[in-house]
Amino acid sequence: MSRLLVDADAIRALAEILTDTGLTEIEIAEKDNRIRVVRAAAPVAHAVPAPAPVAAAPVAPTPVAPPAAHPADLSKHPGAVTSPMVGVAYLAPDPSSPAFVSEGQQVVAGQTLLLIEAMKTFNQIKAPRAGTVSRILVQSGDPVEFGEALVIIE
Amino acid sequence: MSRLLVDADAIRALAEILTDTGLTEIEIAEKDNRIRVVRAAAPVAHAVPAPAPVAAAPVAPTPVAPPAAHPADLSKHPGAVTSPMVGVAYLAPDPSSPAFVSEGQQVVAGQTLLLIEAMKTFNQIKAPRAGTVSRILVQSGDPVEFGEALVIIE
Amino acid sequence: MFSKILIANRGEIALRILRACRELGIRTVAVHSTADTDAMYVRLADEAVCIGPPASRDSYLNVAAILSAATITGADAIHPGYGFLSENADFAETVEAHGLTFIGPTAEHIRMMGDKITAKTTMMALGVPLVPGSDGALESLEQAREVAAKVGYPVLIKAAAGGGGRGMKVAPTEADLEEAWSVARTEARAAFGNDEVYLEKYLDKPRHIELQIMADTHGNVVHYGERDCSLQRRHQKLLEEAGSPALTARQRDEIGAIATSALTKLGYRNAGTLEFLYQDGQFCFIEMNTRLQVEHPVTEMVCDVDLVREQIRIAAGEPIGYSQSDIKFSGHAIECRINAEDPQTFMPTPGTITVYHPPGGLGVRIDSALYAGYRVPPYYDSMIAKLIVRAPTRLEAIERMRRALDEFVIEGVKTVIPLHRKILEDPQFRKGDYTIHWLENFVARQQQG
Amino acid sequence: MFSKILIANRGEIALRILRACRELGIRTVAVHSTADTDAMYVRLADEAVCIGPPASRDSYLNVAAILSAATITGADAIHPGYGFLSENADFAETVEAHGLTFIGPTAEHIRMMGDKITAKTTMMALGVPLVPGSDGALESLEQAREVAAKVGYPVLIKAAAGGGGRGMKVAPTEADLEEAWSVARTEARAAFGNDEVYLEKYLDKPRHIELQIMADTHGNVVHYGERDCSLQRRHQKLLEEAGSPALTARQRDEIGAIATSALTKLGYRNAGTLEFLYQDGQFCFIEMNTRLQVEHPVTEMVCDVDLVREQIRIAAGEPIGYSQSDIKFSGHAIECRINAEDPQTFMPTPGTITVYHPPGGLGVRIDSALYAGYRVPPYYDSMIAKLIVRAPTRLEAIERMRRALDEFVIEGVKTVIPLHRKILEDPQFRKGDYTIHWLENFVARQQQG
Repeated sequence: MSRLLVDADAIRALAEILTDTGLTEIEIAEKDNRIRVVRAAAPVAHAVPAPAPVAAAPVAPTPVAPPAAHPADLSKHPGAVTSPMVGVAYLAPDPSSPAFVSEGQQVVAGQTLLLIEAMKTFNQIKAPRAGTVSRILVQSGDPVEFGEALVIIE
Repeated sequence: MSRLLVDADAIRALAEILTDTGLTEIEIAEKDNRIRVVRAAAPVAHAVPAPAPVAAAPVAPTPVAPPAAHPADLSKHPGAVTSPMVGVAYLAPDPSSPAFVSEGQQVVAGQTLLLIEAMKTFNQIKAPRAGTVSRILVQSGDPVEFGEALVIIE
Repeated sequence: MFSKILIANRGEIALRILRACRELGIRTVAVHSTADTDAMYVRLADEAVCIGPPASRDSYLNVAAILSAATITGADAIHPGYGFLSENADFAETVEAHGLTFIGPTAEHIRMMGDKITAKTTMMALGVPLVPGSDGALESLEQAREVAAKVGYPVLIKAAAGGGGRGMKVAPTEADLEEAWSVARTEARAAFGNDEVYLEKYLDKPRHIELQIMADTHGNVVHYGERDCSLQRRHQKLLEEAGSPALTARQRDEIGAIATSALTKLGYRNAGTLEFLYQDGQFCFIEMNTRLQVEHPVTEMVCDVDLVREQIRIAAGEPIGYSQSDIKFSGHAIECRINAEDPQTFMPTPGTITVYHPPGGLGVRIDSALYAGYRVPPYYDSMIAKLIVRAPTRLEAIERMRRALDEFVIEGVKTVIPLHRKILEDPQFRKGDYTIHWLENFVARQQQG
Repeated sequence: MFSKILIANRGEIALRILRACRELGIRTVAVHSTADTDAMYVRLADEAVCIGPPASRDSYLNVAAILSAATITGADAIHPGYGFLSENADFAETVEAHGLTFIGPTAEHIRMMGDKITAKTTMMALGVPLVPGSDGALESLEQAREVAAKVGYPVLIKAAAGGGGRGMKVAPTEADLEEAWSVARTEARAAFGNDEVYLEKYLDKPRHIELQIMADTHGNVVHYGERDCSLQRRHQKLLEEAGSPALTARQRDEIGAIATSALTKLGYRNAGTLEFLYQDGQFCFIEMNTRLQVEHPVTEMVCDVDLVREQIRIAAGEPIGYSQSDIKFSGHAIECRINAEDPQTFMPTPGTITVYHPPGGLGVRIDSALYAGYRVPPYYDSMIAKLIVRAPTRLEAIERMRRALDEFVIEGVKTVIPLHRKILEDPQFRKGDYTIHWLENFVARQQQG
């Protein structure tokens, strides 16, 4: 009998796929060859190590309502331009002027996207790189907090 | 039939992969050969999803010391005869008499194994079925609590 | 002083007693059923003994098992807590017969107060007011008129042999008396073959007010003021206050003096509570509890006293050591009982506590044996925590309780916390304007709403 | 009264302020760094604004960000807590310049007390005692003898131009004075080119005792007695008591009268703390903190006052509303600061709290923003909880603290709880017999042991 050939790399790769995909079993067969990997439901739970941090936190009776209500995870978007300060956003230099940029527009690095007013000072928020403005997430007069996504450039 | 060839290295390797990846089963087949390794969820200590129920309980600064210090899990032994009451165990009818039973002895169902004194009353603890007394877990004069394993009959 | 106390109870009150013992330097023995092996009071106790299976009758009501546990651990006293064996005179007697100290009254007094009729006649003889009315059966309608005029309308005509509401009629005014008299007598004759009736003042909007008493073995008796426990649902108290929003300090002093004088004459010992119905300035004794009460913390908060410590000290023979005038009432305290129940249907909700985060900060006290991961067993009472606050004024205490309830996180089982929130927002409650019927009506409105 | 307060702080003190606001019916704005997004005070606040990255200078010390947050949320007052911007006079000034109320003293008084020399000369002029000694440089050895005889030995001869311990000599008795005098002058001349020296009483075993003051904007000043904060390690307080085991009620009244009189003359406003070294019946002013103190809860517990509530009321222009004689001191309170530190090495131990179970029951208070699952960030102070107890007597408070510490479960990070347990068992501590040097020595003994 020939020694069975264990393809550890393949198994590890499959295990990774299990984790990534949330599957519980993978089986691969080629002619007489077959690989099957399984992860039982229960142990998967431990892969999410701590649901507690969220569950354990007391929930505010009045829901926490930051001044702006944009989904927080947009700030994690790879194309997000986030606010470097707390303040009020303005999309145009003054109410009678057109907006600095509009959705769908191409911008170059360094181009002004909007203003944030903080302590009576207007701070220009510039495009960190060239690209297309796919979304503008604030409106003129909106209060914004530190780290909040303002514009998505893709 | 030829003796089965055990590829220990392969199995060890697979077991290691199980541990590393958190998998519960790996099966490999090549032509007529097949290796399948499984690790049940429960014994995989780190896979137990919620250590909290135990961990969360405040630990007594003075360790909880029940009157008898026999391992609690012996009461779960299939052959365990457990105490039906709180009291004091006696292995013999009086100090000068021999013990009712000794380890290794065959007993029949209904045979007295020991006495539990509670409220000045001596209660006979009888063998629930025939078998061999494999272990006697208490000594004369030991305090015992409800549900505590006294004798193992196998 | 005792060196080791066995706590013949479970849950939060076992933990409460354990805390008092620990602060006094007394070792503790926890007894528990197999359902409570993982309970906090068991883990914190110096020693623990499993005394039986989950059913209370085989464990927490099992006198032989508890006494055996006391014997094998060498305990010298037993604290019964509340419920279970706490008002069982035979248990108290057996404990003492075994040479152990029962931390509570004598068996004789437990027995006396356990019989509600004896309790009332005893208290009346000792000068404690009952519901006013006729001294026994009425001779005539004219006598009924006289008595009714004296006690004031509305009045109740009740069959002397009665029970279950039969042969019982309310006369709201004098004009209704004759009809009530004849209907009650007719019903009484039909139901019991006896048309004797008596008359009592009808308390249409009473409060439940109770007085906390402590007596030592040296003839000293003091009271720690009243608790208002009117907020009840099916005779289960839900929220208690000290002091009562309805009483003045003078009224408290007066009923306190009557009660302490009565218990001095009786030769009572240890903690006790006199329960009254209270209406229009009148206290009407209904029963006496010869044990620690669930709601004792509100009294502790306003009197700065540890009642369990006092119980233990007194049981050990120490004198109270201070007089009535040393007991000061300061501020206002509220207790919310947190039950593992659906806040709408009151169905018990045993289960596993997945998240437990009690509130903290100034003036907040938690008496609870919960912890994250604890399984609330289905065998026992559904009360899983008591949240107590104290503040200089009642309104501040209400606001403190509201913010504490808002901080309280219990996940895994439903609790009555949402109901407490609503009660504390209610304008009538906030005015202190409620009777023993208020909560039932409030809950009914909530269920409709 | 304010309708919305911005809390310019984090952690337990942010939660403390939030609780006071909530009980007053005032809405709250929490500001936080990106490291504190999941903090309990953020979740419980009515509104929350992220003001910057983890580094304090870019978030909790970022005046512009905090004022912008106040502006966009429409807050009408800012409570600075302790630490961070709480004693920053410019911040207080800027807040007021923006039309918001700073809940604290005037910028002028913050600045005055922030300069330790000015603080001392001001207080001296207002009649507050300093460390006794010569009024400036000494003319001669004879004058040194005279002053030393007046203030009592041991004395310290210090270079007028000195610092860093150079040109500083202790004379334990009169016999040592001449040598100390000449050595100090020689050293002073060598080190600073100036042999002027002055003399102070040498406090070899002082306690750190501080006095809590509150002043309204109507000229009323009261004090809430003292705290003994002698248990310090590297100038970090670890355990505080109210009252001090060393003071009598009369001594408290005397220093209280001196302090309130001084602050009345000064026109001080809001909360403040006068810190003294205390030895042999003598109070020596060292500095004033123009803010709420970490250890304010022990005062609250014995005076039945909510100091944060008082700060807010006073900032809103309300008068104190009671006089000094209305403030009663009742019982004894102890605070243990629970730091996320190794109890032997004091290395900070940031990390995730896996289990959090605070103690409960009578007389126990927890001020903490912890919860199970919370990550203690590595950027800020290591204090994660304050455990405060109160009891009628100091010894009962000690026993209560011991049992509360025994119940306290914090897993996931090491804490100083084991050290507190040892302190509370120590016979010297239990006698109240300690100085500001005691804890350092105690810790050194523990580390050796």
